[in-house]
Amino acid sequence: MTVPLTWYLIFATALFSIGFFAVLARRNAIAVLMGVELMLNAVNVNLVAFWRYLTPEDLSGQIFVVFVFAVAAAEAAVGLALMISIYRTRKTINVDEINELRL
Amino acid sequence: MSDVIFNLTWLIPLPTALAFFAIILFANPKKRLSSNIAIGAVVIAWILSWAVAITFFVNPELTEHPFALHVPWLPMGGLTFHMGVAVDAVTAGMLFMVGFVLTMIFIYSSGYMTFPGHLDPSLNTDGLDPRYSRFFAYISLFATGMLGLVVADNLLMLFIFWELMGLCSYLLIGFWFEKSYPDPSQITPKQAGLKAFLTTRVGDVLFMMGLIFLFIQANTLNFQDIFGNTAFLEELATSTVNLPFFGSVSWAVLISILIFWGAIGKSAQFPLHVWLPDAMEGPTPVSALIHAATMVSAGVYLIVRMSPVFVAASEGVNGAMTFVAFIGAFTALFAATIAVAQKDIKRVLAYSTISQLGYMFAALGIGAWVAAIIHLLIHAFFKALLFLGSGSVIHGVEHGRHHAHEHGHDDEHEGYFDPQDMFNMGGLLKRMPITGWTFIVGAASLSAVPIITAGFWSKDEILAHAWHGGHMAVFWTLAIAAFLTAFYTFRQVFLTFFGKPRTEAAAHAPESVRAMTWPLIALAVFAFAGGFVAVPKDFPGFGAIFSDYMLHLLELQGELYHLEVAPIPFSWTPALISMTLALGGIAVAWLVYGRKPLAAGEADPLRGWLGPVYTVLEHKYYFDELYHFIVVRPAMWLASFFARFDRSVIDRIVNWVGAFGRWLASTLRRWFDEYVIDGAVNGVGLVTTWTGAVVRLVQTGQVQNYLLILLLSVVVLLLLLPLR
Amino acid sequence: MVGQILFIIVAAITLLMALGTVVARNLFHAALFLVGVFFGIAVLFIMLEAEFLGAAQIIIYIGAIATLIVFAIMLSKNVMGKEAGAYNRQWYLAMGGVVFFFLLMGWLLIQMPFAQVSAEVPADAISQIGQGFVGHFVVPFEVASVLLLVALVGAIMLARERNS
Amino acid sequence: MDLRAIGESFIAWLQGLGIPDGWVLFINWLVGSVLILGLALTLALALIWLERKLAGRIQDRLGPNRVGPYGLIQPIADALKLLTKEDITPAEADRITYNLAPIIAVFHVLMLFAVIPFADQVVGANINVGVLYLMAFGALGTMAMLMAGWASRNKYALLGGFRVVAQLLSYEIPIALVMMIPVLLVGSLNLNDIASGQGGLFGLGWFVWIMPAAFLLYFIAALAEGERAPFDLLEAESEIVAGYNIEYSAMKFAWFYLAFFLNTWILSAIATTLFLGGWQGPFVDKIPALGVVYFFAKTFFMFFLFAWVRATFPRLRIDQMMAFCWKVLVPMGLALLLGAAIIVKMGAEMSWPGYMTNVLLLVMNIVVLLVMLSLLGRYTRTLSETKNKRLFAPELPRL
Repeated sequence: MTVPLTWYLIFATALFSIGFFAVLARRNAIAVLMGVELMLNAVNVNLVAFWRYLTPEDLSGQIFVVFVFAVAAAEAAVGLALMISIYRTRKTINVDEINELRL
Repeated sequence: MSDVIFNLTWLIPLPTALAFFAIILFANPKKRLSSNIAIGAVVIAWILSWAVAITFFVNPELTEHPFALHVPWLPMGGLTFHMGVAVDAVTAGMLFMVGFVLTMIFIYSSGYMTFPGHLDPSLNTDGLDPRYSRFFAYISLFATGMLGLVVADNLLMLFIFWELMGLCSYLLIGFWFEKSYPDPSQITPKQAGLKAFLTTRVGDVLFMMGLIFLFIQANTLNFQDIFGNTAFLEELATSTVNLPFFGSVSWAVLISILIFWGAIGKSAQFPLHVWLPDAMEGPTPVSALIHAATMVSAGVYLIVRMSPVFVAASEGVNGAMTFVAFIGAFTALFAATIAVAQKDIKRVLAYSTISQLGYMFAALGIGAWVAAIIHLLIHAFFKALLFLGSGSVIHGVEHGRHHAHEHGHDDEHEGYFDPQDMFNMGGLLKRMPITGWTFIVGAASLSAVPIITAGFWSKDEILAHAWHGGHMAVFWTLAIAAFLTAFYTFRQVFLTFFGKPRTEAAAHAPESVRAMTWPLIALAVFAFAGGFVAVPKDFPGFGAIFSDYMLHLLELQGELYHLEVAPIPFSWTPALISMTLALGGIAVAWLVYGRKPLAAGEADPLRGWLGPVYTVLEHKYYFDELYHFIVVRPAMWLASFFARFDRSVIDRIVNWVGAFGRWLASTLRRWFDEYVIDGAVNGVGLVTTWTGAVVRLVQTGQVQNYLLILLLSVVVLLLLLPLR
Repeated sequence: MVGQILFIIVAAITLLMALGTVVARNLFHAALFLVGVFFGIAVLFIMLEAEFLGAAQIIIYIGAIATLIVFAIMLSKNVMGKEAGAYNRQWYLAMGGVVFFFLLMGWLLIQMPFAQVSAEVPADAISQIGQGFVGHFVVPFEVASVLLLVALVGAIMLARERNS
Repeated sequence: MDLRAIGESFIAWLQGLGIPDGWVLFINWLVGSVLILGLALTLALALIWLERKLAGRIQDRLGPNRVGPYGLIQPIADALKLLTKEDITPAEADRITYNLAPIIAVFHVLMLFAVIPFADQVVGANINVGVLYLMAFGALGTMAMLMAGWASRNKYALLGGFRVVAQLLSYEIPIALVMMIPVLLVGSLNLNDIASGQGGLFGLGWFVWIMPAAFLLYFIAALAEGERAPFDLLEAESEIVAGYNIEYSAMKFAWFYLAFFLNTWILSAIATTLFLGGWQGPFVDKIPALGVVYFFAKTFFMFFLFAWVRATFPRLRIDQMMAFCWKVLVPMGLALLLGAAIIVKMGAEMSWPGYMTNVLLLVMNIVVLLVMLSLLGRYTRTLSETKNKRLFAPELPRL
């Protein structure tokens, strides 16, 4: 417990920001997905750190992390399947080339 | 153990409800399957209700702590309606009766609902009614309503089930809605259903007003919360409200009278009695089930339930109870007189039902609610028996008519043959022995043949209460009614079962199928022996054998609700009077109809002796005509007046406005259209185009742009955070 | 003290790996860096005395998600070629926004007081987590299982060859 | 002769030298790691010899017999040969990844050694999530092979990589399911606890007796996880010419080779720990050092089984391999886990005697096994019927 909680939080913020940058700036959809995974991991670090430092008796923090795992796994599976599907039809998975929703 | 069984109480209305949905949704095309589902469900309900009832009976100490179970249902602001069940002595008694009677009638129906004579025989495929499944669905739903009403622990649920029964009653009275009669003045099932529904509606609206007032006052509709709370009842009795025309009355009186109107409607008491005789247009099991044994007695049940409020209502101003007693006693006599001059076998029983319900209300009015509930239970048994017996007779006569028709002995020279007319019957005891003897048992019970019949004990209890309480007017009214009851009942018996057959149809009537006769026998046992629960303790001989069990149980319950139920000492005078009247009525009936049976086509001898009175009675004191005159006609007149007003005044104004509008429009149209409308439309179009062109730049279709905007917005929000 | 040094080392490596994930032009390398990040976070979990989560992190993220990502890269990219133009046109804006966001959040976090408690982790933490799943959190747990099932079916449906 | 005591006396001796506590701990760990590493590498040599010899015997050959007595020095000679060969890296290869892959491959196996209990309390790291740890580092192996397959810039290697993902990821599911069953029975994820939970006279408490189907399932899935015949599709020489490690040569290939044998041995060790009672055996409570003997004996027996299977069974087709996993092993694993969970929970709730639970578990296992076998039997019957009906069946019934 020698590490202050704030360090973990700042670490998580940095990780989150890096991940967010990937989401915002990478062209490849898989890279974007990796950014999302980074963000989710940052959240997990926060959850565990808060659990450890604020409520070690109540394990809800850890349980939530497991739910995030489940969501991340589902997201990865469906997201990657979508990408493969898109790649088949469009021969690209660059996010800035996929703008079907524009008017 | 008892708790385990009581926890099953809430299941009681469930099987029949499920049966309703199962039949409506899935089993409709399969008729036999439908009836089997319905009978199976009602048998389960019967077993459950008897389990609960008998558990209660063998544990009298439970009366001190009635079982109750409820869950939150409707949260309404600060209050929550609870949905729940409760079991006390009254509920247990009702469950005992309702479960059994329902089952008997369901079984009976499976035999009765064969193909009716008025329908085109070419529709007939399997000898069953074309809407056989639907019939069982309806009566299943009805059974749900009745069982739910009995086990409900609050007035709101009671009201819901009450209305559910009303709906079923409407549907079942008009079950043969395509039926019509050559005589246009005779009411058809469709009209009868409508009439029943609308008439009871009057009572139900007032009932609901009563409920609303009670809820405003009590903030709850739970029975135990209201009746166990003496302080509240005290307050209800003392706080007053000013009404137009009536002046200042206590809340208790207002609420009681309003709720009593609900009972008047449901139990067909004067002046809302007109629907019940016409309800006989429904199939006979329906008449037995709904319009004799269960639904109409729900009114009595309601007043029994509400007794603490009624007692509170009669504390200050002696209004509510007297009103109940008056209505009850009056109806008892009034309906009995009408019954004397009816010739339709079911209508006699219908008026008899009204009369007997009047008895119960009279008993309630004089505070003898224990006697009322016992009479209610016993009446249900023998009246169901009588109705089922009459159904069996009608069925037999119809079959006999078909039989005679096929063999060329046609007696339809008048065109229309009424299989319910007692003057078309006679001598049926030989043709239909089981129906006949069970009917006679029921008739004896209804006529209160002393000592041996159940009806005697319960009726005697009421009379004894009236005598002992010094309510002489009530006593004598009821006593005369008892005489008339015995008379018309045995008039019916003699006309139907004795003498020689007056028509070919009656001569060829066969005994009914076993599905119909067995319920008759089962009910006959109860109609005969059920009364021994009500034998007064100090009646010579019998009282010692039968230990007054039901009375005891109900008295315990009365104490719980702070009702005075001091057992009355047995006294010979009223008992002897009642015995004399009953036997006298039977004797007179024998003298008139039994000694010398009527021949075919012979008129009722009473007509000659009573003259115009008979005509009045035959026309039910012209109440239908009166209502037609004071309610229906004004309503129709008002409607046609408004229609004329609409056409001549409103329409003209509207037309004038329209014409003016058209003139104005044609004048202004060109100018307005060109400059304002076109301008606005074009302007909107231009603005939309321009805005779209600008806003379009934002929508790039690229997720990452949107996300960037999101990020920047979050950053701005975070920056605004310290400024807050 | 040792813990702090350890934390700084692990955190620095993890963040560098994360930067690598974002910066690497070669997607496969990015994925490998991502595996490094996951591993670093598993270490952090163990440092936070959440051993269960550490192991689960490795199983799920490295064993399943990273493998899936690599698999998808293999299936969807020209495996042998390099990617041209890793970033879109708004990358400098995104960079600025993200850096600003990080500074802002960091500033806020430093300001923020937390009511820390220094209690030991319960000895039966793992069984408590298990009981949490079938007890208080049973509904989310079931929903998560349904979600995974739906994801499974959906992924199969999406990635299936249409004409076969 | 308590092995634990040796470690403790070693620590005490270090402390007696006046070394600060932190350093004592560090030295202790260091020594332990070196010991385990040494053990692992030595083991590998023995295993290679053993497997070759066994395969030879089974296939009616002599096996290695030239270098040293019974060819015992043969693995060392092979290692020396590999060390001296030219280390080739393809020109187009992704260098970092290419070089990293064999390191990770060995690393993940060696990491697994850390939690294996060789005797009571003789564990590298006695962590309380041992079983999860095994699965976690087992999953890392997939990554290593995937990296190797991708980095080689070779079509066959890439195909091998695809097969790695398909096979290892699929078989991780039944193996994880079945590894959870001993955890359920003992109520702990700690491997040492699981081993000590299988006490009893003459090995009657081993879980293999009460969960034979689970053990069988584990064995089959472990064959696939260990890339061994009949599931060695990852390197199938006749199909994709050795798969992901096609481009590797010399020392880097040796790393993969090492990882392969150690992996098999670790899988045997896990089987021993989870199902065969680990270090349990007669008199082990009197003489704890016997535990090591028992442990190694059982593990080598398991290894022998693996070698036996490898030497006798032909290779499966890839669709058969996948179908077998998803349509046979996974449902069976689920059924076993569910059944075990229900029975254990009921036993705990109704406080049955222990043997009752065990008997029920055994019955459940046998039932699951029989159902599975009957389904498989029906499938093969339809298969043969179809074949009989039409000689050139265009499409086989799907499993």
